[in-house]
Amino acid sequence: MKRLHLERLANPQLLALAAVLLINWALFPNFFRITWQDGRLFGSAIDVLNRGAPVAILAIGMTGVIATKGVDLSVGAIMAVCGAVAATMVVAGYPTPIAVTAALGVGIVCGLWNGFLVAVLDIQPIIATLVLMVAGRGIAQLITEGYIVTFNDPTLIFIGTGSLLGFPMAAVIALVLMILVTLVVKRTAIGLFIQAIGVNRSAASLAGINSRILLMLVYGLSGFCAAIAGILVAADIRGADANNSGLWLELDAILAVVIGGTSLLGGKFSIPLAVVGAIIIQAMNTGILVSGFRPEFNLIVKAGMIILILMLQSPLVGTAVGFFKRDDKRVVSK
Amino acid sequence: QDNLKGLTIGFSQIGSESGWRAAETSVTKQQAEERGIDLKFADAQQKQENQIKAIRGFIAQGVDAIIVAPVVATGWDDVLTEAKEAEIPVMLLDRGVDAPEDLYLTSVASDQVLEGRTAGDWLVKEVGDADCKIVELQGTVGSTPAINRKKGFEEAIVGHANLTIARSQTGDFTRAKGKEVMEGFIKAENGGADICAVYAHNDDMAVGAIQAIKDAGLKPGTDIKVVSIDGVPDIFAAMVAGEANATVELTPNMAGPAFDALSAFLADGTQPAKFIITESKLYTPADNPQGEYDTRKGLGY
Amino acid sequence: MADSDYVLEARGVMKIFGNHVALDNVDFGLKAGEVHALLGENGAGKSTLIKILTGAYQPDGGGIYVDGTQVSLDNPLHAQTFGIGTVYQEVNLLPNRSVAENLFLGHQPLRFGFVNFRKMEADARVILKNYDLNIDPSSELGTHSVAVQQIVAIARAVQLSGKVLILDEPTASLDRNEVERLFEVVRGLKAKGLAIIFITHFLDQVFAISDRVTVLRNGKLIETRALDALTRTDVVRLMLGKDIAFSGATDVEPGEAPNEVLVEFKGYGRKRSVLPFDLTIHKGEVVGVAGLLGSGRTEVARIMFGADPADQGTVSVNGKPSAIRKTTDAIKHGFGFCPEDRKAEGILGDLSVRENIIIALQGKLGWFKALNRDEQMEIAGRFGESMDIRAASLDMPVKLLSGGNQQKVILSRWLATDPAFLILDEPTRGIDVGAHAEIVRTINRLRDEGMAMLVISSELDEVVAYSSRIVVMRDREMVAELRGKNINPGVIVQAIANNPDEAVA
Amino acid sequence: MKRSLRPLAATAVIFIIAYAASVLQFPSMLSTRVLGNFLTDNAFLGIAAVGMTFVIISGGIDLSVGAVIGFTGVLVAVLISWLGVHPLLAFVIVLGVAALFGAAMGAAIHYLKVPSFIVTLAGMFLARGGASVITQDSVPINHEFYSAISDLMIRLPGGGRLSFIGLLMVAIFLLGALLAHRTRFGSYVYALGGNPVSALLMGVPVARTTVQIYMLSSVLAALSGIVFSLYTSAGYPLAAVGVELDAISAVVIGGTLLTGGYGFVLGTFVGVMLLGLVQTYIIFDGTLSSWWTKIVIGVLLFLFIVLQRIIFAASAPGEEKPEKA
Ligand SMILES: Nc1ncnc2c1ncn2[C@@H]1O[C@H](COP(=O)(O)OP(=O)(O)OP(=O)(O)O)[C@@H](O)[C@H]1O
Ligand SMILES: Nc1ncnc2c1ncn2[C@@H]1O[C@H](COP(=O)(O)OP(=O)(O)OP(=O)(O)O)[C@@H](O)[C@H]1O
Ligand SMILES: [Mg+2]
Ligand SMILES: [Mg+2]
Repeated sequence: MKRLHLERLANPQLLALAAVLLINWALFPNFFRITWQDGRLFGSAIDVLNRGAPVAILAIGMTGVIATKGVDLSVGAIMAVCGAVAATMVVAGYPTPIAVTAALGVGIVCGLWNGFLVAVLDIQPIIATLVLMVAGRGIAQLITEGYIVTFNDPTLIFIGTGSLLGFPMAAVIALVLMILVTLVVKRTAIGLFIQAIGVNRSAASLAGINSRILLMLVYGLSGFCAAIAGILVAADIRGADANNSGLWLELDAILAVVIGGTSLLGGKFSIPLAVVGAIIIQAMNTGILVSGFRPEFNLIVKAGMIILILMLQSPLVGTAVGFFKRDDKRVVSK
Repeated sequence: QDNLKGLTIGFSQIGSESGWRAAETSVTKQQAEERGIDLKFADAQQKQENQIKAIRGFIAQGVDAIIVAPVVATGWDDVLTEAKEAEIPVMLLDRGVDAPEDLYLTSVASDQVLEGRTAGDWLVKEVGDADCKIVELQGTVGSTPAINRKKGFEEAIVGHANLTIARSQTGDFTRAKGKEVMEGFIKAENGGADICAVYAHNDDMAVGAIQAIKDAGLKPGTDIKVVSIDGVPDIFAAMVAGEANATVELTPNMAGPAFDALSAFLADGTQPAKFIITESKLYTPADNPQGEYDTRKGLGY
Repeated sequence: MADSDYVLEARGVMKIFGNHVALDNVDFGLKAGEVHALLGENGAGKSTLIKILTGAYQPDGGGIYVDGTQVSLDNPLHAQTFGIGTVYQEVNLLPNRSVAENLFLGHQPLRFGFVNFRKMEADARVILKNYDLNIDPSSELGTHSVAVQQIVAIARAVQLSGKVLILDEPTASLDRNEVERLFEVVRGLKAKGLAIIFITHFLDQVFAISDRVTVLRNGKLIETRALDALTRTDVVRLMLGKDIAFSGATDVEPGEAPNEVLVEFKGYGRKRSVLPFDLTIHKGEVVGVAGLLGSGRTEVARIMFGADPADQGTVSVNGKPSAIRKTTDAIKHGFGFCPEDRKAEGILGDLSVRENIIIALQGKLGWFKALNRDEQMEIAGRFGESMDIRAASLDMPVKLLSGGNQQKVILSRWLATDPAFLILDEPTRGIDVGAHAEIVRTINRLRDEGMAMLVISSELDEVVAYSSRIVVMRDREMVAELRGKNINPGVIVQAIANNPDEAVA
Repeated sequence: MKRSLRPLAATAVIFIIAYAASVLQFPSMLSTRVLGNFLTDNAFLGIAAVGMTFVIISGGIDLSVGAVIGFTGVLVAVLISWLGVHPLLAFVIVLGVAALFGAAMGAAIHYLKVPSFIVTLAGMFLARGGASVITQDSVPINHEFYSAISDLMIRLPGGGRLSFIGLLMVAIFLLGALLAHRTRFGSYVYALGGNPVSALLMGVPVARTTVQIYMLSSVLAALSGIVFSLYTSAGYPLAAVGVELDAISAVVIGGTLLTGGYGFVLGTFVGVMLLGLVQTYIIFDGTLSSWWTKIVIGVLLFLFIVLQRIIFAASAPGEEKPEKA
């Protein structure tokens, strides 16, 4: 039992996270200082969780999509649409639950639309979701008519900035979602089927897996996750900013999934590790913020980090630390 | 001004990246409508190449005049020459260009450096001799307003050793990033206790920063002063609540003066001033923020 | 030490995958002007040895010698420069490119630095003529059947082989005529002094053409011998390390009354694919399907299984009219289907052996009745045992298994669903004698247990061995149904060849 | 017609129909001016898209294109305006830098086995970041060589102009088509996209080819950056943001499969022209708000893809085609 634990800790994602956190700590010694303030935890490390939550949530949905050998470029735009829906509805006086439900519904519909293009019309995922990536932001602006729609609805604001047991709501929601989706995927056969589709869709279909419905479902989940992220982001700033909400976050989400070890070629995937990937990215961003680098260097620092993390994960380096690898010495049947 | 009635004018707008930009678009459309102009609107989605395409398209269509809100200052010589050859007058909005002056009729713009300086001057006066650690929320890295507003502000505080910019990061002109960056600053500066003022290159980032300050248990406007630029409705709302201290107005009505200049030019060939500078007015809570809020609310911000 | 009259030689070669020793200190020498058969059960290490001899894998120990000097082959291109041409086991060509380009990739004739397409296609036409293949060299390779692709792969390797030609199961998807053609070409090359390695599971073919034979078992070299001193039984014993009783034709009691009807197809067909056919399948019978390559056998299987839905005709299962529009419909009725192209449509390469075995059963159980890991292990272990699947672990990716073992995995996948009606398209392709006999035994056993089967095979002896009835296809049409005494290779060939003008290739 | 050529024909037919429909609504769209503008205004996109076509045919993707355009523009401008380097020498330098950059990305993709999506994403951050570290301002280029090139054009009757950069793009497309369809390198690119394992076993020099592909893409992106600097007489770190997505759309609309192995360089040309047509149409219409512009572009993108699908549903690559020997 203990040994398994050690092996877990040695996986490249957690190593990378530890490395990034250490660097942050070196650059900014107060990084881990956490205080209790106004009934919640307060500190840079908590910010990482809070700010990383939207990308983590996107990454949860994105993992499924990527496992089926797809990609969803539209999540950022869907965030904008759903944030806009929720905000305009509460401003128009609808009760918060209805507004939130409607926004989630819109997210699912957007996702299913992508799924339809991919699964039924057989359009390549990148281009199928590019359609909504381009048009979605326009739709969001259409809803807000170009304004930043601000609101003062306490429930919605609580979703964005409140806290539970001292932890930021956004982080709690991301965690709950991660556990739920992971459980559903692990406890049912859905995870296996998703992998099968990603590895070889025609073989999976011949083996009796209804790949169309499953693909629709996977894209629908991605849309749903994007909707949650969109609502969170809007609730956080108490306004739906159709122009900027979720801008380029699809790239961060994809990056998180890949850092989490899921191959863009489909197949095996891990949702918790994708969430770790999102946290790594956010730890990097927060590190840049608190360390006082000049902003011109942001992108270069980020690129350097990505290269470092990927080197850590690459099979080339992997063989060097192959000692830690788990699956080699398992059951030998004969 | 009746001579503009029925004219077709092409308007190449940068995009709709901020509330201010949206307001400029809607004010321009409004102004055109008042004058009976048929306005052809082209949104460039933040890309200069799209703006050049749009201007070329307007020329091919044979419009009567063109207005452009250039995304950057450089790179307009060729396309403006083309417009000149086609004898279509061009007017520039909210930013000048690095091109020979005979290539355009007039340029209606604010002085972005002055905006920054106005904000800085206000802060210098406000803090007096007290020490003041400032944090700065920059606009998008590399964008002209970010560069100029930073420059103007630094000009204003230079020589006042008690004012220092402790931290400066980009907030991409957005609320969400403004909030996130401010959160980071607060953690980095002793829970915010060391920060005396925040200077944001636009109001949206300031609004985000105000929320971050409140979340950290501090009082924006009192514990940390908030000064920013643009004059959008929400910053006046914040002033009403005592959470923002000053903003420098950037008027969204750039098209009005441009149309006036065009009208005069078409009527009797009057050459308008090459550079029409709009006012950069400072607003503080003393300037009836509620009233300002109400007048601006409907402008499309 | 071996003398250097070997053109290509492996000395003490080791290859280890993870903790599985695929090749253990293997010596292998190839002489000019000989055909050297490399034999062994599925997973014995034949393909691995080939990949090492051609630079596709690097050995973990030992060395490769060309004409007596040690070389290190970095990649297949490097091996090509020594005049080594290879046909790897699974067709490794580019389905997206033209036939001509596949023949010449890397060696296209150039003019002024640009590829000379006219010359390339003309040359291709000439080469393909040698194999009686009359196809358009500019057509996309992927539009052709596996057999055609196999011939193109052979032609390519022959073109590249100045010194050594390596053929890893080249005949698995060829029919008799094509095999004969290939042998002619091989004999010609041998006469020219080329050294040829030939891997196959067909012992007849081994005896027809080989001079010497090397046998591998479990990654170890068993023996290299001249073939004329050996009998078939000797070879089998060497391979398996024990004797097996190769079950010949099982007697099918002719007069026996058929069991109840299980599936009945009436006027079933699909435009541009298969002409309408009638076929009734009873419980506990095996219907063999014979026919030339491209006669439409695979299409029949796919239509029956709903992989390509029929657009005419009706089907009833257990007497009830049914609709089979998608594969899941078929599976609901208890159908199973092992496709012909195992790499593209059969295995889920990156998934484990275990997952590959339970996937169809899980598909049948649905999303929410998930088998847990222990149940999966139990099922996979059971079939791993009964089908004798050689895998280092049930958790290893199935793509790392040898071809024959992959086939067993797919068969297990369907047996796990306990099907009523199993469609097998070339189930014994690329399978060693032992496993071959085992699969034939399995088919017989399943039939006796009451399962209905439709088996497509190009091996007439084999079809005869297990079929209760044989339908013959020609030119996308079912042309004959043979029963009782008529179930023998001679009659089948006659039925196939009834109209010789239409015979393909 | 050859099966593989059909998507190309489809795209061309769609373009002609769409163009005809636009002309019916706005007759002035038929002018030589508009046609000349198609070439000039899309020159940089077209050149970058040629490189992208190779990458996508090989089964990869290059997200760094837009950033490389921005970076090279800045580098060229800085070399010329600040350091007084002659433009031609500056071009040689930036093309060299880009070649190294592309080679590094290709090597990372091949040897580290990291997906191209991620490597080029890091490349994008690096190039964009590099540009803004060099300078944050837009650096104007005032050099007689530059004005000479902008004056280099063929004037057509009706006010149209065939500019140097427009013609350069056409030339690059023709060269790209030759490279893709008529050389061994081209066949290796298709081989990698078709099946990398087979390609390796057939003796394709996979490592070298991968490196060359990304080198080609970066060099063409750099050339595109040079063209962009000619187009705007300046270098700007934020130039050409998101051009990679336009390039990918153009490539895919032009009938190239993102899964690799199938595609045409000239199809990409039609794809670029189609995108240009959409933009021109929107400008001529002139009534769309910012958000409707986005929606309309999205909808048109969707329509093109679906149209292509519908026309070619019956002949998608890989589908079996009855054929008798
Ligand atoms: N890349 C690999 N990684 C791990 N194991 C491998 C790999 N390639 C082959 N093996 C294992 O090595 C052993 C030898 O495989 P090989 O393909 O050489 O067998 P073979 O004799 O060609 O069998 P067949 O007749 O079925 O083709 C098998 O057990 C196989 O599972
Ligand atoms: N020698 C050949 N030349 C050209 N085309 C061929 C040849 N053999 C088969 N084909 C084509 O390949 C396709 C494959 O047919 P199909 O798979 O149904 O045949 P089959 O009877 O199952 O043969 P196989 O034994 O290869 O499985 C058919 O469309 C056929 O026209
Ligand atoms: Mg083998
Ligand atoms: Mg077949």
